[in-house]
Amino acid sequence: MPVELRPAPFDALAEVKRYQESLGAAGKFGATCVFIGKMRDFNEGEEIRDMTLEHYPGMTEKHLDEICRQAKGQWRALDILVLHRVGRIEISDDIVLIAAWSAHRGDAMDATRFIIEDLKHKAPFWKKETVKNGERWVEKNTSGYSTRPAPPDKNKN
Amino acid sequence: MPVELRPAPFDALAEVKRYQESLGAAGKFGATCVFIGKMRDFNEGEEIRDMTLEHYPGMTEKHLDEICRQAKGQWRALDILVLHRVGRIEISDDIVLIAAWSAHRGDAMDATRFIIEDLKHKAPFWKKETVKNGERWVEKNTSGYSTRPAPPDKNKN
Amino acid sequence: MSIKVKFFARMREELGRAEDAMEHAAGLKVSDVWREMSGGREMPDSLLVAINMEHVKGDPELKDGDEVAFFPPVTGG
Amino acid sequence: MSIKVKFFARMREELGRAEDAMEHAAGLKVSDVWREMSGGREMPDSLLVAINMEHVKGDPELKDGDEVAFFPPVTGG
Repeated sequence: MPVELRPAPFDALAEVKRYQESLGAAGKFGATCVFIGKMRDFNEGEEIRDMTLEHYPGMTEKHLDEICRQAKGQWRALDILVLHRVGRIEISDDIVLIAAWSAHRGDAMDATRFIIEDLKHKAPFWKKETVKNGERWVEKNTSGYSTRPAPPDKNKN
Repeated sequence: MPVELRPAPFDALAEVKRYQESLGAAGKFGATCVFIGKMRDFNEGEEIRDMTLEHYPGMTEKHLDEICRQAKGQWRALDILVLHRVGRIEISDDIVLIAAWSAHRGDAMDATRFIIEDLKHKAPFWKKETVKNGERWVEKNTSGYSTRPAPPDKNKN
Repeated sequence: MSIKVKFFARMREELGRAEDAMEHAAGLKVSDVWREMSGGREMPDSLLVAINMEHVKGDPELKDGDEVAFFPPVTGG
Repeated sequence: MSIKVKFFARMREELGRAEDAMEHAAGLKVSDVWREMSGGREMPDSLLVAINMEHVKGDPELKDGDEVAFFPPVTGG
Protein backbone atom coordinates (compact mmCIF):
# COMPACT_ATOMS: atom_id res chain seq x y z
CA MET A 1 0.00 0.00 0.00
CA PRO A 2 2.67 2.52 -1.06
CA VAL A 3 2.23 6.25 -0.60
CA GLU A 4 4.96 8.37 -2.12
CA LEU A 5 5.71 12.04 -2.57
CA ARG A 6 7.59 12.63 -5.79
CA PRO A 7 9.82 15.68 -6.30
CA ALA A 8 10.35 14.77 -9.99
CA PRO A 9 7.90 14.20 -12.85
CA PHE A 10 6.35 10.75 -13.14
CA ASP A 11 4.24 8.94 -15.73
CA ALA A 12 1.12 7.90 -13.82
CA LEU A 13 -0.05 5.20 -16.25
CA ALA A 14 3.44 3.66 -16.38
CA GLU A 15 3.54 3.67 -12.56
CA VAL A 16 0.23 1.81 -12.39
CA LYS A 17 1.51 -0.77 -14.84
CA ARG A 18 4.82 -1.18 -13.02
CA TYR A 19 3.20 -1.49 -9.61
CA GLN A 20 0.50 -3.86 -10.86
CA GLU A 21 3.14 -6.15 -12.30
CA SER A 22 5.02 -6.12 -8.99
CA LEU A 23 1.86 -7.24 -7.18
CA GLY A 24 2.17 -10.66 -8.76
CA ALA A 25 -1.49 -11.25 -8.06
CA ALA A 26 -2.51 -11.82 -11.67
CA GLY A 27 -5.98 -13.23 -11.73
CA LYS A 28 -6.64 -12.39 -8.09
CA PHE A 29 -8.21 -8.99 -8.65
CA GLY A 30 -11.04 -8.28 -11.04
CA ALA A 31 -11.30 -4.51 -10.78
CA THR A 32 -8.81 -1.67 -11.02
CA CYS A 33 -9.76 1.96 -10.65
CA VAL A 34 -7.30 4.73 -11.43
CA PHE A 35 -7.62 8.46 -10.93
CA ILE A 36 -5.01 10.82 -12.37
CA GLY A 37 -4.94 14.55 -11.71
CA LYS A 38 -2.86 16.56 -14.14
CA MET A 39 -1.59 20.12 -14.16
CA ARG A 40 -3.91 22.23 -16.30
CA ASP A 41 -2.87 25.34 -18.22
CA PHE A 42 -5.84 27.33 -16.92
CA ASN A 43 -7.51 27.92 -13.57
CA GLU A 44 -10.18 30.38 -12.53
CA GLY A 45 -10.19 31.88 -16.00
CA GLU A 46 -6.50 32.62 -16.13
CA GLU A 47 -3.61 31.05 -18.00
CA ILE A 48 -1.19 29.24 -15.72
CA ARG A 49 2.50 28.96 -16.60
CA ASP A 50 3.68 26.63 -13.87
CA MET A 51 3.08 25.84 -10.23
CA THR A 52 4.83 25.04 -6.99
CA LEU A 53 3.40 22.46 -4.61
CA GLU A 54 4.34 23.01 -0.98
CA HIS A 55 3.67 20.33 1.63
CA TYR A 56 4.24 19.62 5.32
CA PRO A 57 7.00 17.00 5.43
CA GLY A 58 6.01 14.32 7.87
CA MET A 59 2.36 15.25 8.23
CA THR A 60 1.57 14.88 4.53
CA GLU A 61 2.88 11.31 4.36
CA LYS A 62 1.23 10.46 7.68
CA HIS A 63 -2.11 11.84 6.54
CA LEU A 64 -2.01 9.96 3.21
CA ASP A 65 -1.07 6.71 4.97
CA GLU A 66 -4.03 7.21 7.28
CA ILE A 67 -6.46 7.85 4.37
CA CYS A 68 -5.32 4.64 2.70
CA ARG A 69 -5.67 2.71 5.93
CA GLN A 70 -9.22 4.03 6.34
CA ALA A 71 -10.09 3.18 2.73
CA LYS A 72 -8.76 -0.35 3.13
CA GLY A 73 -10.81 -0.76 6.29
CA GLN A 74 -13.98 0.44 4.66
CA TRP A 75 -13.81 -1.29 1.27
CA ARG A 76 -12.37 -4.64 0.23
CA ALA A 77 -9.38 -3.17 -1.58
CA LEU A 78 -6.53 -5.59 -2.21
CA ASP A 79 -4.01 -2.85 -2.72
CA ILE A 80 -3.78 0.91 -3.08
CA LEU A 81 -1.13 3.11 -4.67
CA VAL A 82 -0.92 6.86 -4.06
CA LEU A 83 1.68 9.11 -5.70
CA HIS A 84 1.73 12.89 -5.35
CA ARG A 85 4.10 15.44 -6.85
CA VAL A 86 5.73 18.12 -4.74
CA GLY A 87 7.92 21.06 -5.77
CA ARG A 88 7.88 22.79 -9.13
CA ILE A 89 5.35 21.44 -11.62
CA GLU A 90 4.98 22.13 -15.32
CA ILE A 91 1.87 22.12 -17.53
CA SER A 92 0.61 18.57 -18.25
CA ASP A 93 2.68 16.99 -15.49
CA ASP A 94 0.84 14.33 -13.55
CA ILE A 95 0.21 15.71 -10.05
CA VAL A 96 -1.63 12.91 -8.31
CA LEU A 97 -2.26 9.24 -8.94
CA ILE A 98 -4.65 7.08 -6.94
CA ALA A 99 -5.06 3.43 -7.91
CA ALA A 100 -7.09 0.77 -6.13
CA TRP A 101 -7.23 -2.95 -6.91
CA SER A 102 -10.11 -5.08 -5.69
CA ALA A 103 -12.05 -8.21 -6.51
CA HIS A 104 -15.10 -5.94 -6.87
CA ARG A 105 -15.69 -2.84 -8.96
CA GLY A 106 -17.67 -0.93 -6.33
CA ASP A 107 -14.91 -1.34 -3.78
CA ALA A 108 -12.18 -0.25 -6.21
CA MET A 109 -14.12 2.81 -7.37
CA ASP A 110 -15.40 3.94 -3.97
CA ALA A 111 -11.97 3.55 -2.37
CA THR A 112 -10.41 5.66 -5.14
CA ARG A 113 -13.08 8.32 -4.82
CA PHE A 114 -12.81 8.44 -1.04
CA ILE A 115 -9.03 8.86 -1.19
CA ILE A 116 -9.01 11.66 -3.75
CA GLU A 117 -11.77 13.56 -1.93
CA ASP A 118 -10.06 13.25 1.45
CA LEU A 119 -6.71 14.18 -0.08
CA LYS A 120 -8.21 17.26 -1.76
CA HIS A 121 -9.90 18.45 1.41
CA LYS A 122 -7.49 17.46 4.16
CA ALA A 123 -3.98 16.46 3.04
CA PRO A 124 -1.52 19.28 3.71
CA PHE A 125 -0.52 20.45 0.22
CA TRP A 126 -0.64 24.01 -1.09
CA LYS A 127 -0.48 25.17 -4.68
CA LYS A 128 1.07 28.42 -5.80
CA GLU A 129 0.50 29.23 -9.45
CA THR A 130 2.59 31.40 -11.75
CA VAL A 131 0.29 33.55 -13.86
CA LYS A 132 1.02 36.38 -16.29
CA ASN A 133 1.40 39.03 -13.60
CA GLY A 134 3.21 37.04 -10.96
CA GLU A 135 2.35 34.34 -8.47
CA ARG A 136 -0.78 33.53 -6.52
CA TRP A 137 -1.84 30.95 -3.96
CA VAL A 138 -4.74 28.75 -4.93
CA GLU A 139 -7.29 29.63 -2.26
CA LYS A 140 -9.41 26.53 -2.04
CA ASN A 141 -10.08 23.27 -3.80
CA THR A 142 -13.38 23.02 -5.66
CA SER A 143 -16.15 20.45 -5.44
CA GLY A 144 -14.73 18.73 -8.50
CA TYR A 145 -17.76 19.29 -10.72
CA SER A 146 -18.25 21.70 -13.57
CA THR A 147 -21.97 21.41 -12.98
CA ARG A 148 -23.97 19.66 -10.32
CA PRO A 149 -25.15 16.53 -12.11
CA ALA A 150 -28.59 15.05 -11.78
CA PRO A 151 -28.48 11.42 -10.66
CA PRO A 152 -28.52 9.08 -13.65
CA ASP A 153 -31.88 7.54 -14.41
CA LYS A 154 -31.21 3.94 -13.42
CA ASN A 155 -34.61 2.76 -14.59
CA LYS A 156 -34.31 3.94 -18.14
CA ASN A 157 -34.17 1.16 -20.72
CA MET B 1 -15.55 9.04 -28.12
CA PRO B 2 -14.53 5.60 -29.39
CA VAL B 3 -16.38 2.45 -28.41
CA GLU B 4 -14.79 -0.76 -29.62
CA LEU B 5 -15.39 -4.47 -29.25
CA ARG B 6 -12.12 -6.37 -29.31
CA PRO B 7 -11.91 -10.02 -30.34
CA ALA B 8 -8.21 -10.17 -29.35
CA PRO B 9 -6.44 -9.42 -26.04
CA PHE B 10 -5.57 -5.79 -25.33
CA ASP B 11 -3.47 -3.99 -22.73
CA ALA B 12 -5.90 -1.55 -21.11
CA LEU B 13 -3.29 0.79 -19.61
CA ALA B 14 -1.39 0.96 -22.89
CA GLU B 15 -4.65 1.73 -24.70
CA VAL B 16 -5.36 4.61 -22.31
CA LYS B 17 -1.89 6.01 -22.90
CA ARG B 18 -2.13 5.64 -26.67
CA TYR B 19 -5.56 7.22 -26.87
CA GLN B 20 -4.66 10.03 -24.49
CA GLU B 21 -1.65 10.91 -26.63
CA SER B 22 -3.83 10.94 -29.72
CA LEU B 23 -6.16 13.46 -28.07
CA GLY B 24 -3.50 16.14 -28.39
CA ALA B 25 -5.22 18.09 -25.65
CA ALA B 26 -2.26 18.22 -23.27
CA GLY B 27 -3.02 20.66 -20.51
CA LYS B 28 -6.69 20.92 -21.42
CA PHE B 29 -7.94 18.24 -19.08
CA GLY B 30 -7.15 18.00 -15.38
CA ALA B 31 -8.77 14.70 -14.46
CA THR B 32 -8.65 11.21 -15.88
CA CYS B 33 -10.56 8.29 -14.44
CA VAL B 34 -9.95 4.75 -15.62
CA PHE B 35 -11.77 1.58 -14.75
CA ILE B 36 -10.39 -1.80 -15.83
CA GLY B 37 -12.22 -5.08 -15.38
CA LYS B 38 -10.03 -8.17 -15.63
CA MET B 39 -10.77 -11.85 -15.95
CA ARG B 40 -10.48 -13.45 -12.49
CA ASP B 41 -9.51 -17.05 -11.84
CA PHE B 42 -12.39 -17.56 -9.43
CA ASN B 43 -16.12 -16.78 -9.36
CA GLU B 44 -18.85 -17.88 -6.97
CA GLY B 45 -16.35 -19.99 -5.06
CA GLU B 46 -15.14 -21.97 -8.03
CA GLU B 47 -11.94 -21.95 -10.03
CA ILE B 48 -12.41 -20.63 -13.55
CA ARG B 49 -10.22 -21.84 -16.43
CA ASP B 50 -11.36 -19.53 -19.20
CA MET B 51 -14.44 -17.83 -20.49
CA THR B 52 -16.34 -16.98 -23.66
CA LEU B 53 -18.04 -13.64 -24.06
CA GLU B 54 -21.03 -13.66 -26.37
CA HIS B 55 -22.61 -10.42 -27.57
CA TYR B 56 -25.35 -9.16 -29.87
CA PRO B 57 -23.55 -7.71 -32.89
CA GLY B 58 -25.12 -4.38 -33.71
CA MET B 59 -27.06 -3.90 -30.51
CA THR B 60 -24.01 -4.10 -28.24
CA GLU B 61 -22.18 -1.34 -30.09
CA LYS B 62 -25.35 0.73 -30.34
CA HIS B 63 -26.06 0.39 -26.63
CA LEU B 64 -22.50 1.35 -25.64
CA ASP B 65 -22.56 4.37 -27.95
CA GLU B 66 -25.81 5.44 -26.32
CA ILE B 67 -24.41 5.05 -22.77
CA CYS B 68 -21.43 7.22 -23.70
CA ARG B 69 -23.67 9.83 -25.29
CA GLN B 70 -25.77 9.93 -22.11
CA ALA B 71 -22.67 10.22 -19.93
CA LYS B 72 -21.33 13.07 -22.03
CA GLY B 73 -24.65 14.84 -21.77
CA GLN B 74 -24.83 14.47 -18.03
CA TRP B 75 -21.24 15.27 -17.03
CA ARG B 76 -18.67 17.58 -18.52
CA ALA B 77 -16.50 14.84 -19.97
CA LEU B 78 -14.09 15.92 -22.68
CA ASP B 79 -13.68 12.45 -24.03
CA ILE B 80 -14.57 8.85 -23.25
CA LEU B 81 -12.99 5.59 -24.34
CA VAL B 82 -14.72 2.21 -23.98
CA LEU B 83 -13.15 -1.09 -25.01
CA HIS B 84 -14.72 -4.49 -24.36
CA ARG B 85 -13.45 -7.95 -25.21
CA VAL B 86 -15.58 -10.51 -26.96
CA GLY B 87 -14.90 -14.15 -27.74
CA ARG B 88 -12.61 -16.46 -25.82
CA ILE B 89 -10.92 -14.89 -22.80
CA GLU B 90 -8.06 -16.21 -20.67
CA ILE B 91 -7.29 -15.58 -16.98
CA SER B 92 -5.92 -12.09 -16.34
CA ASP B 93 -7.00 -10.75 -19.72
CA ASP B 94 -8.44 -7.27 -19.59
CA ILE B 95 -12.17 -7.55 -20.32
CA VAL B 96 -13.40 -3.98 -20.13
CA LEU B 97 -11.82 -0.54 -20.10
CA ILE B 98 -13.69 2.68 -19.41
CA ALA B 99 -11.73 5.92 -19.41
CA ALA B 100 -13.09 9.45 -19.05
CA TRP B 101 -11.20 12.71 -19.37
CA SER B 102 -12.56 15.92 -17.92
CA ALA B 103 -11.47 19.26 -16.54
CA HIS B 104 -13.04 18.18 -13.24
CA ARG B 105 -12.51 15.08 -11.11
CA GLY B 106 -16.17 14.59 -10.15
CA ASP B 107 -17.24 14.59 -13.79
CA ALA B 108 -14.53 12.12 -14.81
CA MET B 109 -15.28 9.73 -11.94
CA ASP B 110 -19.07 9.89 -12.12
CA ALA B 111 -19.08 9.42 -15.90
CA THR B 112 -16.83 6.34 -15.54
CA ARG B 113 -19.01 4.91 -12.81
CA PHE B 114 -22.21 5.52 -14.71
CA ILE B 115 -20.86 3.82 -17.83
CA ILE B 116 -19.59 0.69 -16.07
CA GLU B 117 -22.83 0.30 -14.09
CA ASP B 118 -25.01 0.73 -17.15
CA LEU B 119 -22.80 -1.61 -19.16
CA LYS B 120 -22.94 -4.27 -16.43
CA HIS B 121 -26.73 -4.07 -16.14
CA LYS B 122 -27.88 -3.39 -19.69
CA ALA B 123 -25.30 -3.94 -22.42
CA PRO B 124 -25.95 -7.23 -24.24
CA PHE B 125 -22.97 -9.39 -23.27
CA TRP B 126 -23.10 -12.89 -21.81
CA LYS B 127 -20.32 -14.77 -20.05
CA LYS B 128 -19.89 -18.50 -20.18
CA GLU B 129 -17.22 -19.85 -17.85
CA THR B 130 -15.22 -23.05 -18.14
CA VAL B 131 -14.97 -24.68 -14.72
CA LYS B 132 -13.57 -28.03 -13.64
CA ASN B 133 -16.67 -29.99 -14.59
CA GLY B 134 -17.61 -28.24 -17.78
CA GLU B 135 -19.15 -24.95 -18.77
CA ARG B 136 -21.69 -22.70 -17.13
CA TRP B 137 -23.42 -19.43 -17.95
CA VAL B 138 -22.88 -16.61 -15.47
CA GLU B 139 -26.42 -15.98 -14.27
CA LYS B 140 -26.33 -12.35 -13.20
CA ASN B 141 -23.92 -9.53 -12.55
CA THR B 142 -23.44 -8.55 -8.92
CA SER B 143 -23.75 -5.20 -7.20
CA GLY B 144 -20.00 -4.81 -7.42
CA TYR B 145 -19.37 -4.77 -3.67
CA SER B 146 -17.94 -7.40 -1.41
CA THR B 147 -19.71 -5.70 1.47
CA ARG B 148 -22.14 -2.83 1.59
CA PRO B 149 -19.95 0.05 2.73
CA ALA B 150 -20.98 2.65 5.25
CA PRO B 151 -20.66 6.16 3.86
CA PRO B 152 -17.26 7.63 4.71
CA ASP B 153 -17.30 10.05 7.64
CA LYS B 154 -16.66 13.30 5.84
CA ASN B 155 -16.45 15.31 9.03
CA LYS B 156 -13.64 13.40 10.61
CA ASN B 157 -10.41 15.33 11.02
CA MET C 1 -46.00 -9.42 -41.89
CA SER C 2 -42.58 -10.94 -41.32
CA ILE C 3 -40.53 -10.88 -38.15
CA LYS C 4 -36.90 -11.78 -37.58
CA VAL C 5 -36.14 -13.50 -34.28
CA LYS C 6 -32.82 -13.86 -32.45
CA PHE C 7 -31.76 -15.84 -29.40
CA PHE C 8 -28.63 -15.34 -27.32
CA ALA C 9 -26.66 -17.22 -24.69
CA ARG C 10 -28.75 -19.68 -22.66
CA MET C 11 -31.86 -19.01 -24.77
CA ARG C 12 -29.92 -19.79 -27.93
CA GLU C 13 -28.74 -23.07 -26.45
CA GLU C 14 -32.11 -24.05 -25.02
CA LEU C 15 -34.02 -23.31 -28.22
CA GLY C 16 -31.29 -24.86 -30.35
CA ARG C 17 -30.85 -21.97 -32.79
CA ALA C 18 -29.45 -18.44 -32.94
CA GLU C 19 -32.10 -17.04 -35.25
CA ASP C 20 -35.36 -17.75 -36.92
CA ALA C 21 -38.12 -15.92 -38.77
CA MET C 22 -41.89 -15.96 -38.78
CA GLU C 23 -44.76 -14.78 -40.94
CA HIS C 24 -47.97 -13.73 -39.29
CA ALA C 25 -51.01 -11.52 -39.68
CA ALA C 26 -50.88 -8.09 -38.00
CA GLY C 27 -51.43 -7.79 -34.23
CA LEU C 28 -48.56 -10.05 -33.23
CA LYS C 29 -47.13 -9.44 -29.76
CA VAL C 30 -43.76 -10.34 -28.22
CA SER C 31 -45.39 -13.08 -26.11
CA ASP C 32 -46.91 -14.59 -29.26
CA VAL C 33 -43.49 -14.78 -30.89
CA TRP C 34 -42.00 -16.44 -27.80
CA ARG C 35 -44.81 -19.01 -27.64
CA GLU C 36 -44.47 -19.88 -31.29
CA MET C 37 -40.67 -20.03 -31.24
CA SER C 38 -40.30 -21.92 -27.95
CA GLY C 39 -42.95 -24.51 -28.69
CA GLY C 40 -45.20 -23.21 -25.95
CA ARG C 41 -42.69 -22.85 -23.12
CA GLU C 42 -43.43 -20.45 -20.32
CA MET C 43 -41.60 -17.15 -20.67
CA PRO C 44 -38.90 -17.06 -17.94
CA ASP C 45 -39.30 -14.17 -15.47
CA SER C 46 -35.75 -13.07 -16.10
CA LEU C 47 -36.09 -13.12 -19.90
CA LEU C 48 -35.05 -9.90 -21.61
CA VAL C 49 -36.44 -8.69 -24.90
CA ALA C 50 -35.15 -6.22 -27.47
CA ILE C 51 -36.96 -4.98 -30.54
CA ASN C 52 -34.75 -3.58 -33.29
CA MET C 53 -31.83 -3.57 -30.85
CA GLU C 54 -33.58 -1.53 -28.14
CA HIS C 55 -34.54 -2.99 -24.78
CA VAL C 56 -38.31 -3.18 -24.35
CA LYS C 57 -40.55 -3.91 -21.37
CA GLY C 58 -44.02 -5.39 -21.20
CA ASP C 59 -45.52 -7.09 -24.23
CA PRO C 60 -45.51 -4.65 -27.13
CA GLU C 61 -47.03 -5.31 -30.50
CA LEU C 62 -44.72 -5.87 -33.44
CA LYS C 63 -44.70 -4.38 -36.89
CA ASP C 64 -43.58 -5.73 -40.21
CA GLY C 65 -39.80 -6.14 -40.49
CA ASP C 66 -39.10 -5.98 -36.75
CA GLU C 67 -36.18 -7.88 -35.28
CA VAL C 68 -37.08 -9.39 -31.90
CA ALA C 69 -34.34 -10.75 -29.64
CA PHE C 70 -34.72 -12.94 -26.55
CA PHE C 71 -31.90 -13.27 -24.04
CA PRO C 72 -31.08 -13.86 -20.35
CA PRO C 73 -29.80 -11.19 -17.92
CA VAL C 74 -26.66 -9.57 -19.28
CA THR C 75 -23.28 -10.32 -17.72
CA GLY C 76 -20.68 -8.16 -19.46
CA GLY C 77 -17.97 -5.99 -17.98
CA MET D 1 7.22 24.27 28.58
CA SER D 2 8.48 24.64 25.02
CA ILE D 3 6.48 24.58 21.82
CA LYS D 4 7.63 24.29 18.23
CA VAL D 5 5.64 26.31 15.70
CA LYS D 6 5.39 25.91 11.93
CA PHE D 7 3.83 28.01 9.20
CA PHE D 8 2.99 26.95 5.68
CA ALA D 9 2.07 28.57 2.37
CA ARG D 10 0.41 31.98 2.72
CA MET D 11 0.86 31.98 6.51
CA ARG D 12 4.59 31.32 6.09
CA GLU D 13 4.86 34.24 3.69
CA GLU D 14 2.75 36.63 5.77
CA LEU D 15 4.56 35.89 9.01
CA GLY D 16 7.93 35.89 7.29
CA ARG D 17 9.19 32.56 8.60
CA ALA D 18 8.62 28.82 8.23
CA GLU D 19 9.16 27.97 11.87
CA ASP D 20 9.66 29.36 15.31
CA ALA D 21 9.60 28.20 18.91
CA MET D 22 8.26 29.55 22.19
CA GLU D 23 8.68 28.98 25.91
CA HIS D 24 5.69 29.47 28.16
CA ALA D 25 4.15 28.44 31.44
CA ALA D 26 1.58 25.62 31.32
CA GLY D 27 -1.96 26.37 30.15
CA LEU D 28 -0.99 27.66 26.71
CA LYS D 29 -3.67 27.39 24.05
CA VAL D 30 -3.47 27.39 20.25
CA SER D 31 -4.93 30.90 20.11
CA ASP D 32 -2.23 32.13 22.52
CA VAL D 33 0.47 30.77 20.24
CA TRP D 34 -1.08 32.42 17.21
CA ARG D 35 -1.35 35.80 19.01
CA GLU D 36 2.23 35.67 20.17
CA MET D 37 3.62 34.51 16.84
CA SER D 38 1.57 36.82 14.63
CA GLY D 39 2.14 39.94 16.69
CA GLY D 40 -1.50 40.10 17.68
CA ARG D 41 -3.16 39.55 14.31
CA GLU D 42 -6.68 38.25 14.20
CA MET D 43 -6.84 34.53 13.48
CA PRO D 44 -8.27 34.11 9.95
CA ASP D 45 -11.55 32.18 9.83
CA SER D 46 -10.10 29.79 7.29
CA LEU D 47 -6.91 29.11 9.27
CA LEU D 48 -6.19 25.43 9.82
CA VAL D 49 -4.25 24.09 12.77
CA ALA D 50 -2.41 20.83 13.35
CA ILE D 51 -0.84 19.62 16.57
CA ASN D 52 1.85 17.00 16.19
CA MET D 53 0.80 16.52 12.57
CA GLU D 54 -2.87 15.85 13.31
CA HIS D 55 -5.64 18.26 12.32
CA VAL D 56 -7.33 19.85 15.35
CA LYS D 57 -10.46 21.92 15.78
CA GLY D 58 -11.36 24.52 18.38
CA ASP D 59 -8.70 25.93 20.67
CA PRO D 60 -7.03 23.06 22.51
CA GLU D 61 -4.43 23.42 25.21
CA LEU D 62 -0.84 22.48 24.40
CA LYS D 63 1.63 20.36 26.27
CA ASP D 64 5.37 20.47 26.50
CA GLY D 65 7.13 19.49 23.28
CA ASP D 66 4.10 19.93 21.02
CA GLU D 67 4.55 20.98 17.40
CA VAL D 68 1.82 23.41 16.33
CA ALA D 69 1.33 24.21 12.65
CA PHE D 70 -0.74 27.01 11.10
CA PHE D 71 -1.77 26.89 7.47
CA PRO D 72 -4.45 27.98 4.98
CA PRO D 73 -7.01 25.63 3.35
CA VAL D 74 -5.25 22.78 1.59
CA THR D 75 -5.14 22.64 -2.21
CA GLY D 76 -3.43 19.40 -3.20
CA GLY D 77 -4.45 16.78 -5.74
